[in-house]
Amino acid sequence: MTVGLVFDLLLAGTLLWSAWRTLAAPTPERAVILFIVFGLLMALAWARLSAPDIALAEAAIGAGLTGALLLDALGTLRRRAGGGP
Amino acid sequence: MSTGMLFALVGALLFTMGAAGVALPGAPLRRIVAFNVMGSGALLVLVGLAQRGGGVDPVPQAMVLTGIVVAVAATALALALARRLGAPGARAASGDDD
Amino acid sequence: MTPNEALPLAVLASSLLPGLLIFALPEERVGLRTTLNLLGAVAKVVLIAALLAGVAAGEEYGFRYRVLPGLDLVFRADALALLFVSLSALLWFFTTLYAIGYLESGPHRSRFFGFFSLCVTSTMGIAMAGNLFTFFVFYELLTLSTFPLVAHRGTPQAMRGATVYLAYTLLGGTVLLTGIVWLHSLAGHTDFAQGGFLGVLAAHHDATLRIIFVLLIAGVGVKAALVPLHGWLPQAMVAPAPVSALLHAVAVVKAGAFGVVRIVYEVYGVEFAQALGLLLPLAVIAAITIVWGSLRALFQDDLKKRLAFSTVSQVAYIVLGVALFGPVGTIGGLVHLVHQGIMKITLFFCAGNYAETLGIHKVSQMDGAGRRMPLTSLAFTVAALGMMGAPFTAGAVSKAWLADGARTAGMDWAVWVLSVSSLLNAAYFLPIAWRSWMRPGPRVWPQEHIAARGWRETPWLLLLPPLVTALATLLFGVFAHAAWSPLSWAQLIAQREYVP
Amino acid sequence: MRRGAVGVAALLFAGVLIGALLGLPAPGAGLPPLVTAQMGNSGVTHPVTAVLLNFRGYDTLLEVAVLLVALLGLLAVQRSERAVAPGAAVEPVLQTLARRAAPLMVVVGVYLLWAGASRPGGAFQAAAVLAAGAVLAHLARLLPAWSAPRAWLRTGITGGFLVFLAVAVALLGGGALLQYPPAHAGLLILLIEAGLTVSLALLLAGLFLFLSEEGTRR
Amino acid sequence: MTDPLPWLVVLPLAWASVAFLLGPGRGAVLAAFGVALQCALAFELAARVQAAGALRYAVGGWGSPLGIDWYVDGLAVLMLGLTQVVALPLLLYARSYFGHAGAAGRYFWPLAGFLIGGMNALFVSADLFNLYVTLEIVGLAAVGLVAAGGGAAQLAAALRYLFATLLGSGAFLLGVALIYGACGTVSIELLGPLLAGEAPRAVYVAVVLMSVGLFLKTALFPFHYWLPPAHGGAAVPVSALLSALVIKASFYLLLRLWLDIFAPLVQPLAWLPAVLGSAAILWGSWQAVRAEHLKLLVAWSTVAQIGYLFLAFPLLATQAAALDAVVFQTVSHALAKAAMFAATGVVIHVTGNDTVAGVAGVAQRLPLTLFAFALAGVTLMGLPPSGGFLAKWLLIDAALAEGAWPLVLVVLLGGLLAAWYVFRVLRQAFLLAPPTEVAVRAPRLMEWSALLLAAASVALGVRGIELARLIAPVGAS
Repeated sequence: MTVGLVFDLLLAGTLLWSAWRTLAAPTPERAVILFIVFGLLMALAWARLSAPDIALAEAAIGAGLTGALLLDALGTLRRRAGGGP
Repeated sequence: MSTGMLFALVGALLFTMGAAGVALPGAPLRRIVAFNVMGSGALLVLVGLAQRGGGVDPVPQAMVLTGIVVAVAATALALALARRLGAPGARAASGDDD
Repeated sequence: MTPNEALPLAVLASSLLPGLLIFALPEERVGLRTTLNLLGAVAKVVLIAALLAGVAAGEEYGFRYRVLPGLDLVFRADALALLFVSLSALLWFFTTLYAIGYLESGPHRSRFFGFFSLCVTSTMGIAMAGNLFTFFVFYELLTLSTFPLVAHRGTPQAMRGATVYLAYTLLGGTVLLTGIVWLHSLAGHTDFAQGGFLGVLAAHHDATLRIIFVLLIAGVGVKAALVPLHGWLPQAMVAPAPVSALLHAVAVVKAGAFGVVRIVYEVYGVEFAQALGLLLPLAVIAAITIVWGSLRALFQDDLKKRLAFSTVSQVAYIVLGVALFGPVGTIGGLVHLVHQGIMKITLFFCAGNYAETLGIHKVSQMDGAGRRMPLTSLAFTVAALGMMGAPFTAGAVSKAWLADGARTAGMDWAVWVLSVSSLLNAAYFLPIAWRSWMRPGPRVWPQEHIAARGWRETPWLLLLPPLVTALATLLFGVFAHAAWSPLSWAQLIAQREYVP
Repeated sequence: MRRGAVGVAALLFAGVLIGALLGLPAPGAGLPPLVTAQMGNSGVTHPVTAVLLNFRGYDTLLEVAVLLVALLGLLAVQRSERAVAPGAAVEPVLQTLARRAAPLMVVVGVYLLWAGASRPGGAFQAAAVLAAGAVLAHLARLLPAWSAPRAWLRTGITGGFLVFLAVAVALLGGGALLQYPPAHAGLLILLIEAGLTVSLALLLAGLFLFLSEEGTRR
Repeated sequence: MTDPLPWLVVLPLAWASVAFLLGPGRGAVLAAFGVALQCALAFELAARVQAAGALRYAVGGWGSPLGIDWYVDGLAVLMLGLTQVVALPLLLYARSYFGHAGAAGRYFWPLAGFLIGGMNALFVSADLFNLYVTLEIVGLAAVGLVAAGGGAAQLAAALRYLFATLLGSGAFLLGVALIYGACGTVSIELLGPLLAGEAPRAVYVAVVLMSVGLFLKTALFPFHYWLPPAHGGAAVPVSALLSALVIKASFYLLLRLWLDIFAPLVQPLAWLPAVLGSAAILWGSWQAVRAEHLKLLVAWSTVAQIGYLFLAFPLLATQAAALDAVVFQTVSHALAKAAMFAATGVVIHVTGNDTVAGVAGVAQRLPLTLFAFALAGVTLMGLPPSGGFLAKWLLIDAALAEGAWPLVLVVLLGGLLAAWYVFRVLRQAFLLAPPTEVAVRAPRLMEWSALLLAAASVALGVRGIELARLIAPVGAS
């Protein structure tokens, strides 16, 4: 068993675990935070697949921009739910 | 098992989980997150499977770049809809066509 | 395109084009609309006269247009087609005159006359269809173009009648379509041929062909109002009188009866149909329809309803004639196609006159109508006598040939059916005549809409058409053997159908 | 009920899918040899960029269209009367950080754009970094949310796409759509990428800034 | 003249971008000119395909498998022509419509341009991944159009539609990934021989995934759940575009794949679409019969009419008429449904009432529009003479030749149900209504574009032989 494979297996496990936690998260806030973590793990996975271009894009777009969009939406929706009629 | 195959399998599972999350009723925000998980899974299968022999294949990598951008576009549109839907004024929004 | 190809199309166009133009006319252009209507009607009569002369001389008129590979629109103006075409064209002319008078100040006349013209165009298409595909196209077109006419008044009753009509005819169309497509997939084409085109199929198809026959006859039987598919006809009498004339004499039921003729003679071929054992059941159904329609007519107080059930009975005469194997029965059936049309349209014109002029809708209100409206009542009486088969009327000719046909075909029971029917006819028509001539009328007609002016008991546009058709009833009866009579033409057709 | 059904279906599907993946035979050579063989004609030296902007450049063209469509959809559902107002104060640390980071991100973006020709990077990554910079600036209240696409913004957003289209059409004269002559391929790709970087940055930032209600008031 | 093919893809994308550049609500004239030009281009292309057979075009000059290919056969050019021909009157209609409806039309023109461009790109593409991208353009543009300027119900419908379309394209994408992994290419041309032999199991999974994804996008029963609210709730020109064309795009792709590369794999499954299609016809028609709202009635009718497209699938392998039937149904439904939505829009605009009951008296007030509605109805019922009738005839003919009686019965029953819901509206329209005080005039442009489309759907029943020639295999006719 090489070090690379062990790392891959660990990464795969973490990836699945974070995805599961994301989807099963009790609150939207946790889901979004966990999704950002998931996105960063995806970037790692891309790097392991020798795809640095995708890793970059995933980190910037998949985790970064999507995460920001989700967070912002979350903030708005929560503010509405709190202060709305 | 090669790295490619391993991540292809992970991708398959991610797709399944995400698709189930989209198909199930729930808050729009969660379904949007689930859609992103699903998309990531499909893209992972694309590259992982192509590279299961160990080499590097730039063609699916380029496709995945396209896929990521498409996913963020769809996410933004979905969020725009979800936010307007959640807006207090949505039920009596002006500018209706009916 | 040769003249012989163009002529059938011109017959179609002579009502289609005016119809389309009329749709576009604003409501108040009465003069132009009337001109267009009459121009079309006259042009059609002239064109048909040319066709008649040609066909009698042995010319062939036809046109074929490819819709899809293996699917053609075919028009053929043969002797049989012309029988129906000339009947419809002549009656259309008079119905148009009548409708102009009848609807003088009513609403939506552009719409009415537009669909009216479409309706006649469809009838022409049905008559001249050269294959079942073409027949079906126009058969459904007829359904669609009559719906707005039946619904014309826009009242809830009118809508109910129109809906019932539609439900029956669309169901019938669906059944007919099934049969036609099935036949098409078996035989590869549906072109009519003298003596039929199915005799050449292998014997193992016989069972299938019997099923298809049932489908086809059920399909056209709806419009022909064969029992038990006749339920729409009495309901549709809510339509304005010219529309009733159209339904009962010019177009709809005639299209159904004509369909039976085409299917038996030119799809199956009368010999082949006889060999398959299909004619006897058809004759039985016709007989049941004849008796049932007459019986029901007996108990209707509503004048138009009584006439409607009478139509159910009379149209079945045509079917009976077709089902009697042998040329004599054929001639009887075919000639009745024309005679029934002329007599029945007279009756509906008259019923319309009674309703328009005096507000009479029921038989029980007829007392004294003869004295107030002698000309209308005269026409009515002549036509009613014709329906009973009284001597010197067209009806007598039909019934005589039908009875002869029944005897030559060895179906003596059909003679009894005809006799019973004649008695029943008398039983429901004579009281009407009796009441109108013999019973005293009220001093003041409670619902009089139109006052009499001198001898004109009602506007001449309403009076002329029934008088002319009543006269025709007598002429066709007295001069049945003249060269121009429907009887002679029917003999010509029968000769062509039976001599291979 | 429905949850359970979907769960069972998902398990079944996952099983079938994994079985199918494991049952795949060893892969053939695939496309990499072809890519390698044609790299010399692609005008760039980084294979992914060669695929993205040359071999399958048409995909990329349509992908930009997808982004435009998403932005249009987003604008179409926005209320037209969105007033942008300065929001509440924000911690000065974030502002300082943003002030420092913004120029750095511009530099990184330009670098990524230029690097794309020969190594990982390119228009999309560059644009993503620039857009991220804009988002950061917005969160630090240095950049207000966008209310409506003004003319300059519309020009910027569509400019890159139109340049791409124009190049694609111009190349029709010499051959097929988007058929770069090998001699000029590098230059044309750089031109397209430069245009795309600006437009994509604005588009990606727009997806955030048009939506954001941070600092907006109804 | 230069090759019309690339222009058909480039032109709509270009005018859509320029329309956006011009600003909100602008670009109507540009769009009309653009689509008119595209019509001419599509006809030119059809003439070329007719003369020389199917065309192959290597975008970027590389050719498959490295590059992306376009492939234009009779079917593709037919869809191209249909899309431009239906879009042109609808855009004219929309110009008048959004003149009244204000805010909803702000981004209509650029979105419609991208929608049409995406569909054109879809029709010609012969590359599975590229097809995925075109599907996304079409899907997102359609969602954007549905949502534009709407209230809560409309937004909810749009969101539901978005999730459906994303799920569909996600499944498609995974299928593409599996096929690339198994075969090493996404070029349809090269996949043909690869899939003809013994295919690995992953390919079967891919076929199922892509088919289900496309079923979902085409709204085949039971994946139709998103369609009625989306098509019933959108602005009228949008409903018309979506019902007439957008679902046909994904259907076209499905047909294309099933006829071509999937053919050896899906043979045992061919009855499945027919069963679902039958259910769609019966359920959709029944819902249309029961619908209270006019637009919802028309939308449910779309659910039903889609079903006919799938009925022919088990017959495609053996009966040449089956493909003709599909093509006639596609074209005539597109024309008729566009006309019907357009007419409905006029009725709602004038009466201010969108229920079936509110149609009373329309026969007097809007004869032209009602006529358009009725003509479109004739096509939907499959009565002669209309394109829908020919489709029905061909379908029954093919089914009878195979002895597939259940299909025949479904077709006939569907026709009767269609008559039921169409005449429900027509008979209501013929009822006399009390005269209204406020007279809203019907915009001429809207009335006439509805009539034009409806007349075209009927005329197809008389002059449809060109369509049959276009899709006939080379040398067959």
